[in-house]
Amino acid sequence: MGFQLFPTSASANAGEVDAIFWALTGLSLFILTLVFLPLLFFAIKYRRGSRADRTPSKIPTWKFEVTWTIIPFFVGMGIFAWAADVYFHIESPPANALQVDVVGKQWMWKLQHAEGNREINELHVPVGRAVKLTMTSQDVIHDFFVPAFRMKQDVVPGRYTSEWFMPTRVGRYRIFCAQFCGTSHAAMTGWVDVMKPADYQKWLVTTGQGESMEAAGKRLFTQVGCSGCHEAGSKIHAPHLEGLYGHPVPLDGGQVVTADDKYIRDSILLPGSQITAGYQNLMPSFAGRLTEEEVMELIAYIKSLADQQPPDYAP
Amino acid sequence: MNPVLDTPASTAPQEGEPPENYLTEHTVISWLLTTDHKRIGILYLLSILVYFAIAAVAAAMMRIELLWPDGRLVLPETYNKLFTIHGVLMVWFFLIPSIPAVLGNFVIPLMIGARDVAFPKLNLLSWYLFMFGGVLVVYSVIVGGVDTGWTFYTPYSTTYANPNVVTMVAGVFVAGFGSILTGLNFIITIHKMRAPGLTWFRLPLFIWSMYSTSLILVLATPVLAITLLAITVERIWGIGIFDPNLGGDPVLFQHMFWFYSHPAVYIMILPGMGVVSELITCFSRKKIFGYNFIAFSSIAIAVVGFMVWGHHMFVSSQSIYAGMVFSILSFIVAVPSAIKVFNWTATLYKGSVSFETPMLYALGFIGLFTIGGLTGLFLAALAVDVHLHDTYFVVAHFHYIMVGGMVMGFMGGLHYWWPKITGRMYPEMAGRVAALVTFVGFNLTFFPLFLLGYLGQPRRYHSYPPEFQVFHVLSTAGASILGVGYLMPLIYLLWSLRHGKKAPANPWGATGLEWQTPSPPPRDNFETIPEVNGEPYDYPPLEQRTVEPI
Amino acid sequence: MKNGVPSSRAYVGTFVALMALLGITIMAGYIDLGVLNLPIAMAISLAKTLLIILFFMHVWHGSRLTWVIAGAGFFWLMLLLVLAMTDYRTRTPVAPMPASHVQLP
Amino acid sequence: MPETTPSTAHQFETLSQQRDADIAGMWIFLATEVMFFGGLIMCYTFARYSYPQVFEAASHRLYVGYGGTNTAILLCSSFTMALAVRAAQMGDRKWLLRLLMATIGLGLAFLTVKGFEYHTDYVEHLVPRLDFRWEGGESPHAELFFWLYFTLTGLHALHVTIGICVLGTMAILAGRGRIGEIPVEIAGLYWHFVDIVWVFLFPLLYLVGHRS
Repeated sequence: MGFQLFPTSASANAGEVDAIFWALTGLSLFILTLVFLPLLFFAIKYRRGSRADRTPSKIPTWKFEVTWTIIPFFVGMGIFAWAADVYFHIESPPANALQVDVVGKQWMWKLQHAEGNREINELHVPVGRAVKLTMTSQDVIHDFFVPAFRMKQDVVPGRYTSEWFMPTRVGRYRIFCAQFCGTSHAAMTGWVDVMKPADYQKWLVTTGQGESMEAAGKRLFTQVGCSGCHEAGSKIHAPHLEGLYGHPVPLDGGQVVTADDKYIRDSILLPGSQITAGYQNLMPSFAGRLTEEEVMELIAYIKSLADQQPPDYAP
Repeated sequence: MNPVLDTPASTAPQEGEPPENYLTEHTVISWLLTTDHKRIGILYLLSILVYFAIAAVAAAMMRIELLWPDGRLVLPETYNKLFTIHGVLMVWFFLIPSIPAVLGNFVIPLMIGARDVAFPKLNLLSWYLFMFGGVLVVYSVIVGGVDTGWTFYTPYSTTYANPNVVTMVAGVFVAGFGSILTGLNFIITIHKMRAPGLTWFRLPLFIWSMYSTSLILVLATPVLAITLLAITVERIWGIGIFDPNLGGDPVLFQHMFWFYSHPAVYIMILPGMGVVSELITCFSRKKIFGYNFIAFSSIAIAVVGFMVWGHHMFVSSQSIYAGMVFSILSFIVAVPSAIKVFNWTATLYKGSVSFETPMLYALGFIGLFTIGGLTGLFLAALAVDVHLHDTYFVVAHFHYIMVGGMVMGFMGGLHYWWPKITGRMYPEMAGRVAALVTFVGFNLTFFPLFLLGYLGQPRRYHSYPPEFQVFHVLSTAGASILGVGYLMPLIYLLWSLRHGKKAPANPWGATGLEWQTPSPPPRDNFETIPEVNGEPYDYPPLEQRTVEPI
Repeated sequence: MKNGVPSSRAYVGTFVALMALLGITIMAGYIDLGVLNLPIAMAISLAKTLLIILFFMHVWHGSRLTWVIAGAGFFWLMLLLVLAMTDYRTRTPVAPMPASHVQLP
Repeated sequence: MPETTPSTAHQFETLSQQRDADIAGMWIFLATEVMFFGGLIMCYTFARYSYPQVFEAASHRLYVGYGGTNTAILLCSSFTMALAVRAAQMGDRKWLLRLLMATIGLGLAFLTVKGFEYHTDYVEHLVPRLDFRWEGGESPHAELFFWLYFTLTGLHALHVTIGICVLGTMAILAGRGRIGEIPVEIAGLYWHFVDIVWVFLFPLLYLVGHRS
């Protein structure tokens, strides 16, 4: 790795973040000179016993005060606007991104590709494709941080957080856990391997012996008993899951929520919290019976039903 | 407030038997049950030195541990306990009490011409609460230590950390009430006990900054108290609002913790700014530039400081729109600090600047605090904070403000009022050397951490990738110099107690009521409460009068 | 007001008003006002609080300083509630950005 | 400092300066108490915003009868306390003692009503972690509501108990005729504050949504 003074910039966003960083460094140096030079000059010129002219100046002081209140204020707002714009861009994952699910657990990262490949503390991604990470934690708050991509997002238990990056250079870049999470917080590191697309496809095939998340979700759907109620032919009056993901769902309290990852996760683990309009609260809770990975696999399966037509509704 | 200083000898103590002052009575009981604000200030000074020593040892062990990438000095959990005790003791038992409880307690009544603080017994109770809290925290370290960091983030602190968390949290809870009562005492003292003629705009700027600090002490600390109480209830009762399995929100803890902890960093820096305002005017012999702007910027920092806590949570799954609100407010809160720095610099213009030790510390404060403040802008900018959050850049930023700013201010204030506190002068040359050594040691310790932070090394790591080792070695070298820089004052100030020259009432020729009473002052501060009728810092041009030879 | 001491009639009046407001708030609790239930309950509580502060706690004739301190506590609490709720009320997941917006380097 | 004619402490110049300082000091302490309870109100606001339905359902399991009588009791105690302060200001020792005892009595009544209510909540399995049972869908969220209920009302009951002890000492000193007007007024400020906290807790906990 050798000795570096500045981190490698290996993602589309890294350049924009570095630009703000350099602009702020320049502004800081300018303000430092604006403070240090007069400080030094006055300290020397007006040192005690020097024969400098000390007749009190007549210039009204409020003129200075107003200038060094207004100017820093507007410079600050300018930097805020620029950084907020880049931040909004950092926080909006593109629609066509590769989906990777991350589960943080005390002191290791478990990653799972949509195609089914599972990795521990390793993430293989093709260069030039946006990758969206959907993350949750099994215990405490962790933080998935890749300095080379200037990317960081806390991984909070009980909810999904997401971040995305577009790698632009092939290579191995370190993953750090950036939120203190216990004894081996420092050991919770890993590597992101950015590969050429061809090598990535080869890697997918050679290591992809496991079933895809969708397939695993479908298997779990019957194995755990969801199909008993939610399958098309079942007699029990339960909401159909075809064409559900991403569409609005009216709740019996009168609100309307969109069926995103959070909605489906809460419905699996806390069924009573959001009851669809026109249904009773019959569903048992699966909290404690499904691991975080299995919940993500079920969600992947339900996502795959998003574009199918529900059996008895006219399109 | 222009004291007539025509004859230098008039206020020097007569030879022969020294007049009775607040220090003459020497029984232990007279110290432990004192309600004299000056003695309570000294009690605080001795106790914060003990806590500073423990936390400094922890810091030294951490710096040695970080010399090697794989961390050879201590086990990982011991390192986690080290940075927790370093954080807790430094924040709550050194930085927050140091200037308010030591210098504030001693100097505020003297500065406003009062005989004591408004509630002397409450003042003594505050010290006992502070000590009881400190004992609880140190006890929790002895019986095994806590490894959650001084931030006690849930769910780690409530479900996964060892049970000592409850003892340490109880210690901070109790000490918190000590600081609430100190804040309450100061607000009432400043409102109700000013000398006749001492209107608000004739008050020294140290009083303005102590008033704003007390505002924060009083309004922010209770929220910390209830948050820590919630953690204790969740650990003991097994259920709580921060527990994600129950639908509680761990980020809610961060909201309530930082609602206190960001104003807390202003509790730490505002008194330092007050001291620097005093030092810059005294040692440049000139009325402060822009008195009103500096006074109101203290109040502005105190109020706006309550609205910016979200910048600690930009990447914590806080909504991006809330992030933008907090980012705008964080840029706005930086403006009053900029006003202060520019005003201090402008005060030197056409002054007559001398470079005694307090002035060196004040100039050091301005330099390092400006760097600390500017790096704060990096962390307030949303996109850059995504990269920099929880890295060594943040560690360097807040050490520049707390150690570079606050401790320099405390040292400057301690040297400036040392003659008034002890009646003895400290050795000037030794003081100047210590100030320079501290300045050099500090920069060598913490500037490399800015580079390390942008390179991406997260904080609270006991082992790190080998390519970062160079920065850690530089920083440890700097830490040893900084250690020397802090030991020197301890030695020569103790030495000065016995052998220092006798201090006259006004060794610096400064304006201010505290310099109109002999040093050390009598038990009731003033024979007769002084009358104030002039402008503050009314330094007549130097030529017309003589100043005691130092 | 006789020689600086409020008359007992003022206290009795305040007390009666407080009990009346208690009655109103309970009755309002049994009517379905939908989303208005909370604001009305809070408004009544605020009214009761003002009555107690101004009359029972003598702030009505108190100094300006006591007015400011009495108000400061509630103002700072509003700071905490309003700014923290800006986080919770706007926690909608960000809509995915159209793929075209992402420039390939 | 029980002295019949209050003299100024050595650090104050005049008695009125000392009185203003004591009153303003107490008001600042009350501001800190507002922020102290405010922290829990913040937790309540978050939880109620996140889980509106279950908060309404859980709140309906509490008895407005208990809550209402308790509010009435505290309002009466505030009334008697205000009259007690007035009696102290007029130097009427006999009435001061009677009104202080009345206020203490009402405070104890509040605690006993609270005790009965806690008992009924326990019998109905509403106490989190102590065999908590909830039929509706979201038992964890309901447990959160009752955690907030017990923490808020428990902390308030603790403050009522402290208030009763303070008033008790005042009554003893008044009995011996060694109490000035300022301490009684300060105890009154504290008691009125404790009443204000309940004035907000009652609708927030008992009257969520509307009752059938």
